[in-house]
Amino acid sequence: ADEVRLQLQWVTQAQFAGYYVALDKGFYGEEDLDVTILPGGPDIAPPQVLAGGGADVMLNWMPSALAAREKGLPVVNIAQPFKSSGLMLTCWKDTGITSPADFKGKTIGVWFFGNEYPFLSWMSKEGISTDGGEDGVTVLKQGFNVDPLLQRQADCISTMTYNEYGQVLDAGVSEDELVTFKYEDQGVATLEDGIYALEANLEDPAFQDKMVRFVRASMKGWKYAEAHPSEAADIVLDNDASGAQTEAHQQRMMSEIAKLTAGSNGSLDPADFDRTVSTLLGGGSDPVITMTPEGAWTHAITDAALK
Amino acid sequence: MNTETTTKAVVEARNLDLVFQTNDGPVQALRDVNLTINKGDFVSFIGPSGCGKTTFLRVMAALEQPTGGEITVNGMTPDEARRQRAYGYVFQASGLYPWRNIARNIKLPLEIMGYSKAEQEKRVNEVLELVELSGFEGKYPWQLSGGMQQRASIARALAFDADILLMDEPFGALDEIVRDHLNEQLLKLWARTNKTIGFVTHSIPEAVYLSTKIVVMSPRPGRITDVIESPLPKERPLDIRDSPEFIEIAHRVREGLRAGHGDDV
Amino acid sequence: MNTETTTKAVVEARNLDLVFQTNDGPVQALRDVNLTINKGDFVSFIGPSGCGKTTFLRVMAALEQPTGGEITVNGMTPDEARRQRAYGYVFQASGLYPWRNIARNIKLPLEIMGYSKAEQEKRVNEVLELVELSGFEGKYPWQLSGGMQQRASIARALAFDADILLMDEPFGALDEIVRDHLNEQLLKLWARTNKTIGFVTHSIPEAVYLSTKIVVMSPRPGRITDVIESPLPKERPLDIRDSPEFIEIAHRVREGLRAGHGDDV
Amino acid sequence: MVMVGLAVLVWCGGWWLNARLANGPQSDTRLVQLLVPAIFGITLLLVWQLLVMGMQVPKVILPSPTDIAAAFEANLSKLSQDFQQTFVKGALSGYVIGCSAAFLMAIVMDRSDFLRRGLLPVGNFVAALPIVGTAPILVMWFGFDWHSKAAVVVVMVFFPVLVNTVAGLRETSAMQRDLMQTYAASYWQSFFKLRLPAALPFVFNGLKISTTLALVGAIVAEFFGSPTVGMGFRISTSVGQLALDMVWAEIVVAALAGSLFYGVVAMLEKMLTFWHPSQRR
Amino acid sequence: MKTVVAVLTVLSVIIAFWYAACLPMNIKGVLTEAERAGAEVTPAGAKERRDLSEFGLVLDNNFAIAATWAQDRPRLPAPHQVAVELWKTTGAMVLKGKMMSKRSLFYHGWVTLSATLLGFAIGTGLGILLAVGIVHSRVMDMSVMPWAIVSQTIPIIALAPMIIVVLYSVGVQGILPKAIISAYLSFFPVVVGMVKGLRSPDAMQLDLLRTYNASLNQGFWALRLPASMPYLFTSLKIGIAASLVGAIVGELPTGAVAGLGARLLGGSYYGQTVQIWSALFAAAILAACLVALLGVIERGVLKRMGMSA
Ligand SMILES: Nc1ncnc2c1ncn2[C@@H]1O[C@H](COP(=O)(O)OP(=O)(O)OP(=O)(O)O)[C@@H](O)[C@H]1O
Ligand SMILES: Nc1ncnc2c1ncn2[C@@H]1O[C@H](COP(=O)(O)OP(=O)(O)OP(=O)(O)O)[C@@H](O)[C@H]1O
Ligand SMILES: Cc1ncc(C[n+]2csc(CCO)c2C)c(N)n1
Ligand SMILES: [Mg+2]
Ligand SMILES: [Mg+2]
Repeated sequence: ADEVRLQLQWVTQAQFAGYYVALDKGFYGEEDLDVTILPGGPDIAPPQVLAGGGADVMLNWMPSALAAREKGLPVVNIAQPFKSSGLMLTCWKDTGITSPADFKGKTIGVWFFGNEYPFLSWMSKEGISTDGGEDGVTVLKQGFNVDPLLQRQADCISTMTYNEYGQVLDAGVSEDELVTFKYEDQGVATLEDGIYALEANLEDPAFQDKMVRFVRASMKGWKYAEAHPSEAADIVLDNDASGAQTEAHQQRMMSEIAKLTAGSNGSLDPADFDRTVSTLLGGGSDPVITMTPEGAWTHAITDAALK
Repeated sequence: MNTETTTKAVVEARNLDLVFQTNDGPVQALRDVNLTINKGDFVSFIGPSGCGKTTFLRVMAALEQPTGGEITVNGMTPDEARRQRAYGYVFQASGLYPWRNIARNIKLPLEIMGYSKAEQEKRVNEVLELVELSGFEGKYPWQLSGGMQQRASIARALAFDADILLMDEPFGALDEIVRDHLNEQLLKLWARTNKTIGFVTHSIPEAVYLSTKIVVMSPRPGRITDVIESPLPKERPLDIRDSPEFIEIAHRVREGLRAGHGDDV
Repeated sequence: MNTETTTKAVVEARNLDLVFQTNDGPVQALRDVNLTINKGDFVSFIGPSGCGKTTFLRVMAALEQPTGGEITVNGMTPDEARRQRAYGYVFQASGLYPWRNIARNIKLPLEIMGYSKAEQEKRVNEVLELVELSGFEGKYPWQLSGGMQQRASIARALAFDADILLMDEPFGALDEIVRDHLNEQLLKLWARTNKTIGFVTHSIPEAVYLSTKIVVMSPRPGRITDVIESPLPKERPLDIRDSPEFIEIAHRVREGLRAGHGDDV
Repeated sequence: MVMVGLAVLVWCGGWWLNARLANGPQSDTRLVQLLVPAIFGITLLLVWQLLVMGMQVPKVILPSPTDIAAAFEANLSKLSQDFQQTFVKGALSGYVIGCSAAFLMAIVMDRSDFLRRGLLPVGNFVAALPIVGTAPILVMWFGFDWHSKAAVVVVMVFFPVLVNTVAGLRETSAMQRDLMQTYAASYWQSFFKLRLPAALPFVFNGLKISTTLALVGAIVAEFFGSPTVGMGFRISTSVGQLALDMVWAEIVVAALAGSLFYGVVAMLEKMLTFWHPSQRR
Repeated sequence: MKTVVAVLTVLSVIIAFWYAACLPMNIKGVLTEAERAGAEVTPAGAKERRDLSEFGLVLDNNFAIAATWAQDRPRLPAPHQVAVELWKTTGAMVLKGKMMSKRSLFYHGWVTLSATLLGFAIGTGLGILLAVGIVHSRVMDMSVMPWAIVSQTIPIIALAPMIIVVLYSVGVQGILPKAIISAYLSFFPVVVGMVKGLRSPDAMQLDLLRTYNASLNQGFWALRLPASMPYLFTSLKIGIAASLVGAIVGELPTGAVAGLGARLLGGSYYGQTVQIWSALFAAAILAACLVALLGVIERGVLKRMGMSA
């Protein structure tokens, strides 16, 4: 069997259910693949792992992947199982925030690590400075939990629909205490969780073929997960070695994730790509990419896989 | 005990006992020690290692509590005497503080006892003169030879007005010539100041040369085996050591020592 | 230098100079030292602190390089002699390794020199007997008194077949009685083994009591001021020290010392 | 391949040069003592440069020293802002607070044998709490700005200084203490004139260890939440952007600042404990 | 005995303080929850309470005191909450016969421990080798020592992910990358201690060997090595604690799959403060055990060498 190492961009959770399902259900085996799933974590940059040869494919958010491309690491999107973005800002209602214009003078938690660009370009679109003060927002580099919101150290924090938002609710907060701003709704959404490989590798037909089979099996996994969310969550849980995840949390995450993958058959919609690029190019003073990237995606793999 | 001796006595020990509690059980360091030291005496303590010389000196200076018997110093307990700063104590090693230069080492007790700055200066100069260390006030202890360090530590003990000078093998680490020289000086100083001196030594000639009274001790348990009053005159040139009286006393001390020594070499 | 002296001479020093380079400039530790030591001699070195006694001993043992003059040991350079393991060296402090018991401390040189296990055992027992420490082989150094430690370190120097025994104030830290006893034993041992001994001391009686030849040194710079051949017989009971010859030699040594001493006490 | 060969050559050459210098007649001079480590460092950099170039290591894995130098130059103002935030505000203030608190605590423990017995084992236990666990908690408690970084530093430096100071205050010999007894000195007299000076070499031991801990602690704490400035912030975000040259530029700043900090404390030590055998020579 | 009493006293004071500290630390969260549940809280509204003093809030709402010790996600968990969590993830697991399950701290402790021990072995070995080199070669002494100090000013957590990626790329995975990070942290104290120890023989002891014409090698085994033992053990104790921290740091970026670091991160990720605290304590207990174990070995070795008085 051909070996494939997949680098995730976060710890084992239902966000990556499709791949675990494909592994667990033997879809990879059916394609004659021997897949190893490498969990990620804070400070692991999947493109770096790819560059070092530690993995064959990675999952990544497009801003981060395009930044890597500009930094001289030519990664290519070969499939896009996530149709829409799950990123949003979650704020306390009692801060009086009702629209982005109310952000002025507030403190907002943002994920960095290459994920800050959608936020920055959103703010520049709204004409709000991110350097603090009366007329700007004070930006915090948010950690990986929702404490800053719960402790009221921040008025708003970044959350994913499928994860952190649920954690806020789990903490006992009711939805009507909160105001949320989905990036999708604000028109600043960027593509998340695409499958990327190195351009150089893709020139090799054998590798291409391997990727075709990989994407086909993965998509099969995703569609299975969408159809059987609770079984998928259990599979994820079985694969979590840290023992930190809870059943309920993964169940809910799976059902939210299913909404994001729903519109995609795996093939990247060029319109989504263009929207992402224009969002990123509209970024503030320190843009993540400076020009429209060329050759950052291909349909070659998905076309073959989805035949 | 009649009134006359008590008025003159500086130190009075009666049936003194001291037992150390150690991990290996109790160690009797002093047993049934009786001794009277009068004002102006120069008393040497001699005896083999571990016989309790240091312990007795420390009891006098209230650095150790006896476990039995009585001791008075100037008619009060040693601890009261200590609080009245009655002692100058010179340890075997010089015990100078390495972070203070010689002058500031000598000033140490003066600072603690609250002498004025001017008075401190004056006394430091005086005692440095006395021990022939003028000119070295700015040096640090480790920059001086062993003999000089020892003299500085004597100067430190002399700088304030303690009546009783207790010296625990002050010259143990020095060579014979230097030692002779310091012995001579010590005698002169004693004659000049009329202090009462308690002096521990391992050297028979040194004990005989210096003392008006030699206390011979023996170990296990530490006790006094002999107290020899010296008939030598107060004025003692170095070559008194070749005189028959001297050799006679030295012989008596050696005999006393050997008797107490046993065979535990 | 006729052939006769050279064949008998164990150590021959001619116009030896040694200058240490220090931060404060050069220190002349030895100047123009001339000395012959014959086979079977017991040579004591005496002199005030810093006169170069230790340095000279170290030069003999090739632990220090002279900066001028010549020295031969058994007709070769000290370093060659060292490589042939001609020396037993006893330091001032006993220098036993605390992690080895007495027997293994004594075995140390034997292990290094590659003696067989059986031979090692044999020699350890022999020398322990010699220094009267049989029965203590299993003890660790800190379980012994200072005197016993010093004897163990002498045993260590005796265990292998070095002709030349160099001892640097081996008894400096011990009390007079113990010292007397060890002196007696050392003399016996010397008589029995016929080694050549170089011995540094601060004590005049010790030097006179032990030696066939007393080298008096003086400092700044270190040089030999007097070499006194002792007329005392080889057989020396302790009370020889009260004999007129003894006192006479002691007097000469003291005079020699004082002459060289100057006033830098 | 040529480059790799060259690297080996440079390494051998540097070593040979150092061997000559270190074993040469001038080896005790100040110049040589500075020169030798400098040559070693330069050799290391050269070898790094040659290997990266020779083996074509991607920039996103390991940038070359010249890349790092370029990034350093291009981002000087950013670097100095980060330095101020992390080192001056976070590390230094935490260091000062932590060391002073530990020092005062040590005095209290020195006065009470009971407290010393009770607190030292507990203290050792607390000191074993790994910083990666305490940092998020402290960020939660003290907020995202430098205060939480200072708190992390306080926790990190407290115990080394405490333990060393307590040990140092007990370092006086019985004889030195007895001397004070014969003078009937009060506690504070004997503290200032005897125990404190005698303890200084130990105290400085703790202070020196703490310098490197302080900086590392402040940086690490920023990984768990920070404002948008700071060395730890910059490192973690730059990794995400694959701006490895920037990461290394920050590491260079950290190494420089840490070494300098250490050097300053070591110099203070030299001045204040000139009398200690280890400083004399 | 005296020590035990003292420690227990100090511990009980600390625990009392800890309980007391829970009040102000947790009161705001408790009040918000209570308000949601319909309780009467003064003043009403989390926003109004945001800038009020915690102590005032405790006084005004003393009905909530008990709840500050029983929150689900407290800012500061009460001691018994940590203890219960520790028990649930250790002792209780053993009783259920699931000692090595993923929810057992024994399992995670073991994962961390194995990396710690491997890293410690590497670090100690490297440290000793370096120390031997430094003591015997002037060049190494002069050139390596300053850089060893500099190496410790580099924040390892910044390098850890890169080390792991670089090692990935040469095919090294699993326990070794973690062990290397832990070795990086532990080699320094060993070098420093060992250099000190190997240099501890005084001139006299060295001269003695010279008079025997002992070789460098003989001198090392007969003198320098045994003389360095007490120093070695002191630094080993520091080193093993550093190793543990290194292993934990190394676990964070490697996907935090398992190990105490993963528990810390997982706890932090999901705001499970009780879980963070129990993992923290588990790590500290593990460190204490390792140090104690080294202490026992030290006593044994030194005793066999006759060096413990
Ligand atoms: N603090 C102590 N604890 C237990 N035993 C002690 C203590 N101090 C002294 N001793 C014991 O008491 C006895 C007398 O000791 P002391 O120091 O007075 O002897 P010394 O005559 O001064 O001997 P040296 O000539 O060696 O100085 C010895 O056996 C010694 O071991
Ligand atoms: N390694 C050294 N470096 C510099 N100077 C030294 C060294 N060793 C000895 N000296 C100096 O050389 C002189 C002679 O020293 P040495 O140790 O030989 O004297 P000594 O006669 O043995 O004295 P003591 O009786 O005190 O042992 C002294 O002035 C000493 O300071
Ligand atoms: C250091 C770091 N920060 C943010 C992300 C982005 N990201 C991708 S998945 C995910 C979790 C959502 O619940 C987040 C935050 C990352 N990969 N690494
Ligand atoms: Mg004594
Ligand atoms: Mg000497």
